[in-house]
Amino acid sequence: MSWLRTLAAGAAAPIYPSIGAGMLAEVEQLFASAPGLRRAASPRDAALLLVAGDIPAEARPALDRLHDQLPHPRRTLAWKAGEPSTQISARLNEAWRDLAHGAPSEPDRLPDEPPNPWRGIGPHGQGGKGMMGGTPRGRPMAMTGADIRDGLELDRYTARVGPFAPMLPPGLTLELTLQGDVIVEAHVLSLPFPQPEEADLPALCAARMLRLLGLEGAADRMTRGHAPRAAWIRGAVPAGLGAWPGAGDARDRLDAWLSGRQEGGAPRDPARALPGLEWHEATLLLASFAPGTLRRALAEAQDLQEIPA
Amino acid sequence: MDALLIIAAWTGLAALAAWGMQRQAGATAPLAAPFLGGGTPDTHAWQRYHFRPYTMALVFIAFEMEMMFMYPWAVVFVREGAKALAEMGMFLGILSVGLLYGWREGIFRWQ
Amino acid sequence: MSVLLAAGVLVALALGIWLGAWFDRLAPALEGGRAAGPMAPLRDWAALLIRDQAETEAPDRMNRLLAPAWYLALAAIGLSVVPVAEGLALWHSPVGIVVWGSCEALIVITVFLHGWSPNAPFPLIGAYRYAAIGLPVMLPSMFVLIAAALPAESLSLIAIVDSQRDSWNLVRQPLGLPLFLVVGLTLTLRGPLDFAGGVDIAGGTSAEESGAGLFLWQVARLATLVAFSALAAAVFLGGPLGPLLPGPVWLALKTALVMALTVLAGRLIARTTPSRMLHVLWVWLLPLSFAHLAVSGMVAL
Amino acid sequence: MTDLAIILLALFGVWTGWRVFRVDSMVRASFALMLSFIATAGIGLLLSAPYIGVATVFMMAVEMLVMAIFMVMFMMNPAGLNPMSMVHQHRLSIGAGVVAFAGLGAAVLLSDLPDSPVAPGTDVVAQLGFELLGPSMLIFETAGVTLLATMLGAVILSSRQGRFGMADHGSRPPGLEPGGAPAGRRPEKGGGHGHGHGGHGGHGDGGHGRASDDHGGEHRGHMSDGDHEGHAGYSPDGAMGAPGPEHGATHRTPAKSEHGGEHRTAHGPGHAPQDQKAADAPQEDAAPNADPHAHHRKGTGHDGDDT
Amino acid sequence: MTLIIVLLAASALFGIGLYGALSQQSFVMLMMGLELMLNGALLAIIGFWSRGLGGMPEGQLLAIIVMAVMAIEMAIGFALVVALYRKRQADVTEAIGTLKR
Repeated sequence: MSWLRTLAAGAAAPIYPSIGAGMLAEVEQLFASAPGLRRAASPRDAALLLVAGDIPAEARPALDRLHDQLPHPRRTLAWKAGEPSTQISARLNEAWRDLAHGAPSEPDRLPDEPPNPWRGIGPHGQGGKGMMGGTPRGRPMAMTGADIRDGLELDRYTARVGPFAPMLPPGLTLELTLQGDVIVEAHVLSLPFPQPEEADLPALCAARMLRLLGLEGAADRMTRGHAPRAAWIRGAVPAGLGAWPGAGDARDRLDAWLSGRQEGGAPRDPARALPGLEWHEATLLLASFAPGTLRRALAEAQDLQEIPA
Repeated sequence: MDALLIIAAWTGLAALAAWGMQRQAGATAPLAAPFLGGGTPDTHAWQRYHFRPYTMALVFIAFEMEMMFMYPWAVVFVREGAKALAEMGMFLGILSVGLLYGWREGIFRWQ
Repeated sequence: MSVLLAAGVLVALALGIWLGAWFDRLAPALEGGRAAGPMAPLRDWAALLIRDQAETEAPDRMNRLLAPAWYLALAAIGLSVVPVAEGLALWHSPVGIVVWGSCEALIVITVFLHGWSPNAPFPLIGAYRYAAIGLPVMLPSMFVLIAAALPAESLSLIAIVDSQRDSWNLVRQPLGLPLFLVVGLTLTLRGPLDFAGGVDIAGGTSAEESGAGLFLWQVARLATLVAFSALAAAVFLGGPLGPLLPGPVWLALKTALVMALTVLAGRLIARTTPSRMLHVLWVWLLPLSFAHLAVSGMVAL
Repeated sequence: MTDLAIILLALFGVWTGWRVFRVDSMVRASFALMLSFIATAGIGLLLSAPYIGVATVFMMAVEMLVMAIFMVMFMMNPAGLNPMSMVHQHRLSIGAGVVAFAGLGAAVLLSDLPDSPVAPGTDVVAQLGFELLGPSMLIFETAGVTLLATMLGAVILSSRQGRFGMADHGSRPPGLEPGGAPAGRRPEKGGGHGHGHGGHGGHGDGGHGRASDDHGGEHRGHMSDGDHEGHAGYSPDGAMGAPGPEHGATHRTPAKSEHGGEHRTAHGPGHAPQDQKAADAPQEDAAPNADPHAHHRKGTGHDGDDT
Repeated sequence: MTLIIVLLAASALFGIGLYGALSQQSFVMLMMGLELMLNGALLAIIGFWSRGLGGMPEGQLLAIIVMAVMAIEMAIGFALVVALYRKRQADVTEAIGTLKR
């Protein structure tokens, strides 16, 4: 199957970026302009894990979990602030060609144990008890609870959406409780990583929102500095989403970014605005603030909660 | 009879192709964990998922049934002439009352 | 004879898949990106095939492996109903548009199964969102196809193509193709109606897909694009009818045109939240297709 | 040859029908039933009833998807991770099933069945069309009205969000004159519509809900005049349709419960405004009806949450 | 001969549906049993229409009406299940035995 490998070597390198402190703008510029690189939507579709910038210590376990979720053959490349994008792009292409030609893959960083032992436990050996109990195949099953929008008390799914989620600002870890796809509870576990002023440029902020609206092409154009060619951008953002007194709503902020202005308004504790929102609305709301503004607002809200109100 | 053969052929061919090409290598536990941007879930993703537009789904079943009535109507429409247009106008009028009611009660969104 | 025709349809499907993939990679050129050569799709598919396929913790294994197969088979069934030449189709079904309608319904089920079976949060959200949007999209699709069946006085696609001898349905029923394009975007998971995918849920139903599984899903998605475009060409652009060139060539040209149109619409229109799209579908597109049917009825009389 | 195919399809249909009650996963159960319907449709195709066959596939595919969604929503152990066994009176039902099959089977085998096959090549779909528009037009229109009744029944029974507010809040029609007291019988205090164990209970007393009450009153006033011509405040561009949520969760810690209601304002006028009853948790949700001029009112959300 | 095969299959489906409707505790599985019984009825109608009635149009109309009954039964059934679950979180038949007491 060597012809398949030579054919694959010519393909664009599938990369999943885990963006650390200070490198958000460079990574976005890299993917928008460098040829031969493709940003994978999830690590399952990627072969290279690009660790950009420095990852703080508390985010290391999350990086290990992320690294182990890439299918084999995989490889990790670090990109420190000083290295120019042409060099990293060449290194990525070269790493991908090695992998395509059968270079050895990286082993797991975490031990190979299921979250809870389940083999052979319980009457049927799948670790469960009765209908809903136990940890069938390693995890318990979600339990019902009150819903804040619609009186049906159905299962509440709780999970920590990690620092390297493609739809959240890099570094932000949220503990979310979901009923269906509506967020019922949201807590901030870690603040977004600090990014330089360049990441708050209106073009980059607008590009992030356009990507969430499904407009890959227009987002790349914005990142490269041209006007986006797309229809119904303003209409797609729901009116009144994330409206704060003095900061307008997500639509106004997107309009301002598209016309080059940077909106001044800062939200007051955005994390508390998440419960009640559907998943897509929540991601649009978080992306409708510049990374710096959002980080300051979340930090300010966190200090507020530490001081007993 | 040949219709069933065609359907069976396409489905069989596709199933064989999929089964043959995909060999799921036994994944280690960290590789198998669900992707949450580096985060961890508490429970299985399979849950009593709160499908928010549930009333829309029920109204949709009734609306779908009307389509089944409209297909034969379409075949004889030209030969039946204006009578068919009037009758279908009445049929669609009755059903658009249901649509208006649903819209006014606000069921066409996430509940 | 029909075995030869079936082989022809299979070859046409394969070529269409490759053409659709190439259109996908050509589209960035319109937005100032790089235009990819015709070999680009093959390289990307090879890149997928050389990588392992990871399994999730407690998946519904059978449904997970077979969902791309059903998606591919439904595209092939949809394509075999389309008349390749005047009066010649692989499946002479007297109820061709109802067959396409059931293919649509089964495609929505297949995408739901594709999102349900990995037992992972993002695919599950993608599956349910798509079910919520995929169901109502079937209504405008049926209204539009019924409107096209009115002048033909039959539900068979061969009769619908024959009824367009003097003027195409695109001309007689102008709203037909745009409404049907909305249906096509939903079935092929593109652009404003791609609720089973999207960056906000990290790839949606294929967030946990890798290797051969992802390859099969992408190929099946392109096969559905080919089937949808061929049907739209047959119903609205007269399919194999046309001067000079033989029937199949006309059908191929018109199918390529509709494929390009769909790929472009997919890249240029923004995707709103599922709740608002549900509102738009039920409160805007459905009454619009009511009106379209009423006007087409009067025109056909 | 077609007999053989019919036998195979019949066996496949019966086997998948039996599998429906044997599998653990609810999604597999409902799609097994769909396969059984597809087998029936295949037999219909073979018995020269093309429209009925393909329409059955179409209709049943949609219904089984909705059935799968609802089964997963309301049944324990939705995905069959643990073995599923929710049966009662098992022996009785097996007996009933066997007796039914034996009785019908005997009836089939013993009676001499009529034998006049459908003439090949008749345009059955056109026949059905003429039947629908001709002699059975009454059945056709009655079916239409029945489907309308089904739609209304489904909306009334299952939708919680109504024009006059939440169904389980004892929602009441607006006053006779704008801003007046709500008309209709006031449900008794702490009425029967309180929730089971975890719900947010009946009416919170007016005390700490005053911010929402005056909002409520204003809503109602606005609602009543906007009521007769449907959604007065409906802006044509299909604005965001998500309603302002009603926060009924009781066991939330007070620190979290004060909810920045203002983000929930102006959420698409398509929804009916909230006839807010303050739940016992001091929730206050300023979700004024989101007509186009709502932006200037966003500030009101703030002054109310001093609780 | 074909009609006998089809009718036997229809009665088998009806038997399984009856078993399901009687044995299942959960409302939704109970409705699955009802749908299976209606599937048997639909198969019998198609069989009789094609082999016994000589293709009478009323036969097809009856098949469409049976499909309408399936749709209506399912829509109202699930609406009731939703209403009941919202009130009482009950999803098995045992939970609503209040009339018995």
